[in-house]
Amino acid sequence: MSETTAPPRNVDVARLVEHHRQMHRIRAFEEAAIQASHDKLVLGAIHPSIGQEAIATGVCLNLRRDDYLLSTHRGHGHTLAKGADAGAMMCELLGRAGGTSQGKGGSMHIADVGVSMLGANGVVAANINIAAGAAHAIKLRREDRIAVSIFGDGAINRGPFLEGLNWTKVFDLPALFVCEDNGFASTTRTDAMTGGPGPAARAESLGIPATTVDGNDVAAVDEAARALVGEVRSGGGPRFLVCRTYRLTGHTASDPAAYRPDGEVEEAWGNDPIARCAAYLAELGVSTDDLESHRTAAQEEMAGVYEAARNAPWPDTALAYADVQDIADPREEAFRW
Amino acid sequence: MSETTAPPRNVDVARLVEHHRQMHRIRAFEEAAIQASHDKLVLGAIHPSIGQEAIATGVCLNLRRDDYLLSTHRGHGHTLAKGADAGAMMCELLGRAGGTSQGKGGSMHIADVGVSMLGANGVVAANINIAAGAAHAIKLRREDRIAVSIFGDGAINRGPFLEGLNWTKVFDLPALFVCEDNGFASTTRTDAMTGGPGPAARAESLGIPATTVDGNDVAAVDEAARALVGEVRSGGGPRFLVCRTYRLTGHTASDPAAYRPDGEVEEAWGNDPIARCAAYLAELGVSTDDLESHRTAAQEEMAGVYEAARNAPWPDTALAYADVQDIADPREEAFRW
Amino acid sequence: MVVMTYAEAGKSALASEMHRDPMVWAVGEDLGRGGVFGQYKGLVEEFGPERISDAPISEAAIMGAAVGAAMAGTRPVVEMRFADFALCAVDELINQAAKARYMLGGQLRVPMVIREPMGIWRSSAAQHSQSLESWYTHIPGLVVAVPSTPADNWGLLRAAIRSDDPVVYFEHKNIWGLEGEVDTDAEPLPFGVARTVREGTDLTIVAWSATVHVAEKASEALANDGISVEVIDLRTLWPWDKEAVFASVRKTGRLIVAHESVAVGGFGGEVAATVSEHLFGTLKAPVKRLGAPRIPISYAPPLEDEVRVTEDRIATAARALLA
Amino acid sequence: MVVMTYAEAGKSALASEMHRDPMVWAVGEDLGRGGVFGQYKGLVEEFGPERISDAPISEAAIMGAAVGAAMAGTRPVVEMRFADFALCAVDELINQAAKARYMLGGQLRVPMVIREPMGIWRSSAAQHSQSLESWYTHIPGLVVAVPSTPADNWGLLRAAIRSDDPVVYFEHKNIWGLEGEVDTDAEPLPFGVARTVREGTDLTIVAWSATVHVAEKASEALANDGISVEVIDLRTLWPWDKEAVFASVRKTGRLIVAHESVAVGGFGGEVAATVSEHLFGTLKAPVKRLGAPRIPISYAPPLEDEVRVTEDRIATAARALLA
Ligand SMILES: Cc1ncc(C[n+]2csc(CCOP(=O)(O)OP(=O)(O)O)c2C)c(N)n1
Ligand SMILES: Cc1ncc(C[n+]2csc(CCOP(=O)(O)OP(=O)(O)O)c2C)c(N)n1
Ligand SMILES: [Mg+2]
Ligand SMILES: [Mg+2]
Repeated sequence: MSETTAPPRNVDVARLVEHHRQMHRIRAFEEAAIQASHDKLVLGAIHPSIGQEAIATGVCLNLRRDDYLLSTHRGHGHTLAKGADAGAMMCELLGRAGGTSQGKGGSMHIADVGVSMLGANGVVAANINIAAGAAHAIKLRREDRIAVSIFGDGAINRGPFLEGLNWTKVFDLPALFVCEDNGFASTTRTDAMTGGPGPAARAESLGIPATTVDGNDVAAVDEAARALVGEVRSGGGPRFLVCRTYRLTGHTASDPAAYRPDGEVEEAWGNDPIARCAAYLAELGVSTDDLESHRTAAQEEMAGVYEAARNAPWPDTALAYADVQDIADPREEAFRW
Repeated sequence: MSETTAPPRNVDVARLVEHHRQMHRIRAFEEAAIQASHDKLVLGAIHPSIGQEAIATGVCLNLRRDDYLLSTHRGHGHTLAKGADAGAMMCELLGRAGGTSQGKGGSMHIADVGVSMLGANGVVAANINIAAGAAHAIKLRREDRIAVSIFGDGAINRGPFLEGLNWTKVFDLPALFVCEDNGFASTTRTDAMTGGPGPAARAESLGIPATTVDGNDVAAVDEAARALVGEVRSGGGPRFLVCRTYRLTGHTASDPAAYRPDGEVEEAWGNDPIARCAAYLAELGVSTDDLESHRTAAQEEMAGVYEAARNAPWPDTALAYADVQDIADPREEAFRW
Repeated sequence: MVVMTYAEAGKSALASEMHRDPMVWAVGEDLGRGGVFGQYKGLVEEFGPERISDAPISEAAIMGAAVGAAMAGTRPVVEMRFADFALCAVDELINQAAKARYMLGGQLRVPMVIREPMGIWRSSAAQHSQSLESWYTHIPGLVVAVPSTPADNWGLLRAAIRSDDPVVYFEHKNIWGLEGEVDTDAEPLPFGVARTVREGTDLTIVAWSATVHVAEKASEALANDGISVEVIDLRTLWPWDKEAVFASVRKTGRLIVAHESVAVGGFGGEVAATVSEHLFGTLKAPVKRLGAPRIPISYAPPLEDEVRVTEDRIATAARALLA
Repeated sequence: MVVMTYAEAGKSALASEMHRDPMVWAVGEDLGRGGVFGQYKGLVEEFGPERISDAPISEAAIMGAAVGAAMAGTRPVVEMRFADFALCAVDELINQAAKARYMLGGQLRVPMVIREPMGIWRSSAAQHSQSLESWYTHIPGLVVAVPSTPADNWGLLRAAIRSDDPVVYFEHKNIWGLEGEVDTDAEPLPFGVARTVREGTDLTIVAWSATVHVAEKASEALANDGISVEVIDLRTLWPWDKEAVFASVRKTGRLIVAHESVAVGGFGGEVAATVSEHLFGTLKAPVKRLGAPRIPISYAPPLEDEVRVTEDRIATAARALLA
């Protein structure tokens, strides 16, 4: 189990700038989504990824458009980083026409098959077996894409974690597992509910090499992900990446997170992945104006996206009966008088 | 992960003799059960434990009557070694009155709550969570008993393995897990379907110390089990024991096991735990007559047990409607004209 | 008589049983912080973390460990958080909890309560909105409770905790805040005894859980048209109070069974089939079932509304039945 | 026309679809050795271990991986070995496979077949004998097939594999050896089209899976008493052929629905409720449901027999209905 923490020596500034832009887009999207939730325009639960943006961009910048991605309830950032349209995503969160899934899935099922993002999931750890299966299909089809599953540290206590990882090892499949270790499973500290050393040790006990990185250091995530994606794509079998991070917001947009002692969150803000990336870029000579412009551009984009979504029409109610299955018309069954 | 293989130095001959007797009883019971199956007096599937007797006696001789035991589909030996009555067990296998469960459960659900044997199970790995819960109850009730779950090497690929082991670690429960590693999951070699080093490594990744022994060396199993049971009973938390063994019969009484190459089974007979124990006892000066008498006594006992069972009456059909639940009478619902 | 919410009633029912019997304990994710819907608030302070226990995200272990803990002499109350997540622990509930007493010929029992918050609750989408109560009525060994009021949640949860058999206990997420009077001196409610919510002579509406309140509203609207509706809340689906339903339908001659769950394969079919068989000839009109169309539940509010059994839909069906 | 067994029909249906479409593959425990009931014998030799794949004892992964593999463009056929074990993978089937197409607004589909050997089979006891087909009819997004003959197993399994939606496919363990004629040139069967097993005028019996044969025997016995019975095999429960059942009951005026599964909450309730509503006034007698009592299935043969819907029980119910 290797540890990567120090920023990599051979830095590609343009690439780091790209991360910085993208992380700001994710943050601004989440802030707009939280606003929409407070405005009661998003009724269902949303799970912001503020503080974890470096994992989304660090991993996804190393993926091709046709690489499959399966995510969790906290999937906005992953989906954006995979290349989904922010406007369509926001419409989905507001349940409007033009949503990525026509408003039928919402935040917890956000997906954009056009960029091979096969869905967030409302069931913790359920995406692990699905990703294993996508990787299985890749192997059967002799393709050179890979399948990626991103999940949290709470997910490692569910059976599918063992079954899905073992599956990819036994069938030698092109799968990358990414564990976002933010220390919490909703209101509970995961260390209190997790036996043994944690995710990496569990993956290795199943024969899957694991790497652990500072998930708030986008350069470190990028470097580790690049290496692992390369190994997986070249037929090396499954790999596991643990990213240590912290959730800077509540579990949901409506969670005050009172279960965290005073100061803990403030201190964690000192480790904000975006600020760290900015400081590093400044060191490398990128101007503060440029860096600031990434933030303002992202905020303007997402403000517009939110504005557009709130003005978008509701989906046609006929859609409620569409895409259930090819046979039988559900209208026949219900509310006949 | 410690390895124990050589026979222990400080041998208690009487104890080893007890193992020898008990192993013969288990073997004779299984042989009678197989006969009953061939005689079509047992219709359902039975899973003989011939070749694995040393694990049953080696573990159970270290348990108190009030220690809970949960077993698998291959549970006859464990149940006998825990102290259940062979006659009642055979009646259960034949589905007769006087069966341990009145003929309602049969082989795969063999149980004797009187000796705290809470049941074999027809669902692989299901007994792991149940044992974890029994251990949880022990802790809540501040008792000094322990809960033991015995399962096969195929069970380690099911989610409950991870969830149940993690549970006992997190709640620091008095649980002992015993994995009978016989190399097969019905017709499939488990190594082909198991990622990583195997059961012990998986247990340790969950924070549970694991010991691996030669499961055909009854003295080694006994010694390891004694140590682990002591640690668990004295509040040390969960422990894991891997016993390497081999299934000398087919998966079921009707499985010819053609999936095993010629010679493999013959060779494995050379490692018969009973023969090894006998040889060792002979070395220690126990007479061949005495050793032979254990076998004949066991065979006579089980022949009698089978004879009694085949002559036992069928259970009263009214029992079909008993012990469903306290409320409501199922007779009201069905077959009214 | 105390006024409390449906959630508070559940909480005090659990607390009173925990005071009464030291072997009662509750386990589930985040219970230490009061549970997702606050239905355990303050209990850990009162009973400590051993008896109000957090759990890893391990539904199969929560359910399976409860089975073992029940076999070993305690009375666990397991919290599944959403009925949808209980689908991660179906083997433990159906193959183990429901059958163990029987398979072992009565050598032991499995006294446990499985709390499953059910139903549609503001844009929770297809994996957080299901009502699957009918599944459990089909499984021998299980009791199925579906309380609709604070008083019933108080009375039925206590009965469930005292039951020596597993009880699948559905609380509806949309009525956690519903207030009502609770007689805290009352005995636990018996299983299988329906509640006549409102008496009437023209038509009987049988419902359960949150749909009872929809049926009540519909019957008020119908009263304005001079249609007299009797509303019956089954309270438990297994056992269910056939006699009460038969008696009412003998009087009214007409029956609507309304539930939030999908109509196809729903428990409304059981009620309709049973009444149609037993009161053949007595019925003045065919028994009408009202349930959700066979579609997953959408996230967008207008699509989500398409599956709802509303006051209007019940009233429309009632008028059609009487036309 | 070829004579083959129910098991052979399933095997050749799978083989023919695998020849037709390279994206079809099967996965489950012990398939490499032909499967527990021999229903995959020889296929690994023909198609290799990648397309007839063994699996670890990981039902959740078998089902969940199939969901992902279906989303990613293959057509997996998953073998659950016993319908009872599918209870270890219910989240994957209900929350994932059945809903994914809908939740994603039609962006993708989940073409997979879940083979679940069902039913009572010589003393297999409570965890290896269940018939839970009614559960899946209640879940939007799922097709439910229950073939009763070699010809239907041939025709329906091929249709299931070609379906772009998940199909829960129940084969009955007790009729693996049943022989029958199969037209191997025939097209796959459409879902939702019942088969009239036998024509009659006094009474209709609706059944599916192995119970069809019991109903057929009962109707022969009844014929000797001069009672003319029409037997209808639904073949698929979702969709189910209402029109065929209505047409038959319009003719006979009497209906028995018989199934091996538990009567309470069984699909017989859906059929009975639907017919009772739609043919109210046409029915000459109440619709009679025959299913198992609400008890787990015992191991001892005489106790196991207590739950069976036998030829005699069907005949007795029929005579009572006509009395
Ligand atoms: C099977 C299941 N159990 C419980 C839940 C409720 N739940 C939603 S998110 C969550 C916490 C997940 O923690 P983690 O996996 O660490 O992800 P994070 O929220 O920290 O990103 C829980 C318990 C669920 N969605 N699915
Ligand atoms: C959940 C589940 N899946 C599949 C089966 C079918 N089955 C019965 S025994 C067995 C093999 C078990 O292998 P192992 O755990 O190594 O025990 P062994 O038979 O070797 O003693 C299988 C697959 C089952 N009973 N339960
Ligand atoms: Mg977390
Ligand atoms: Mg084995």
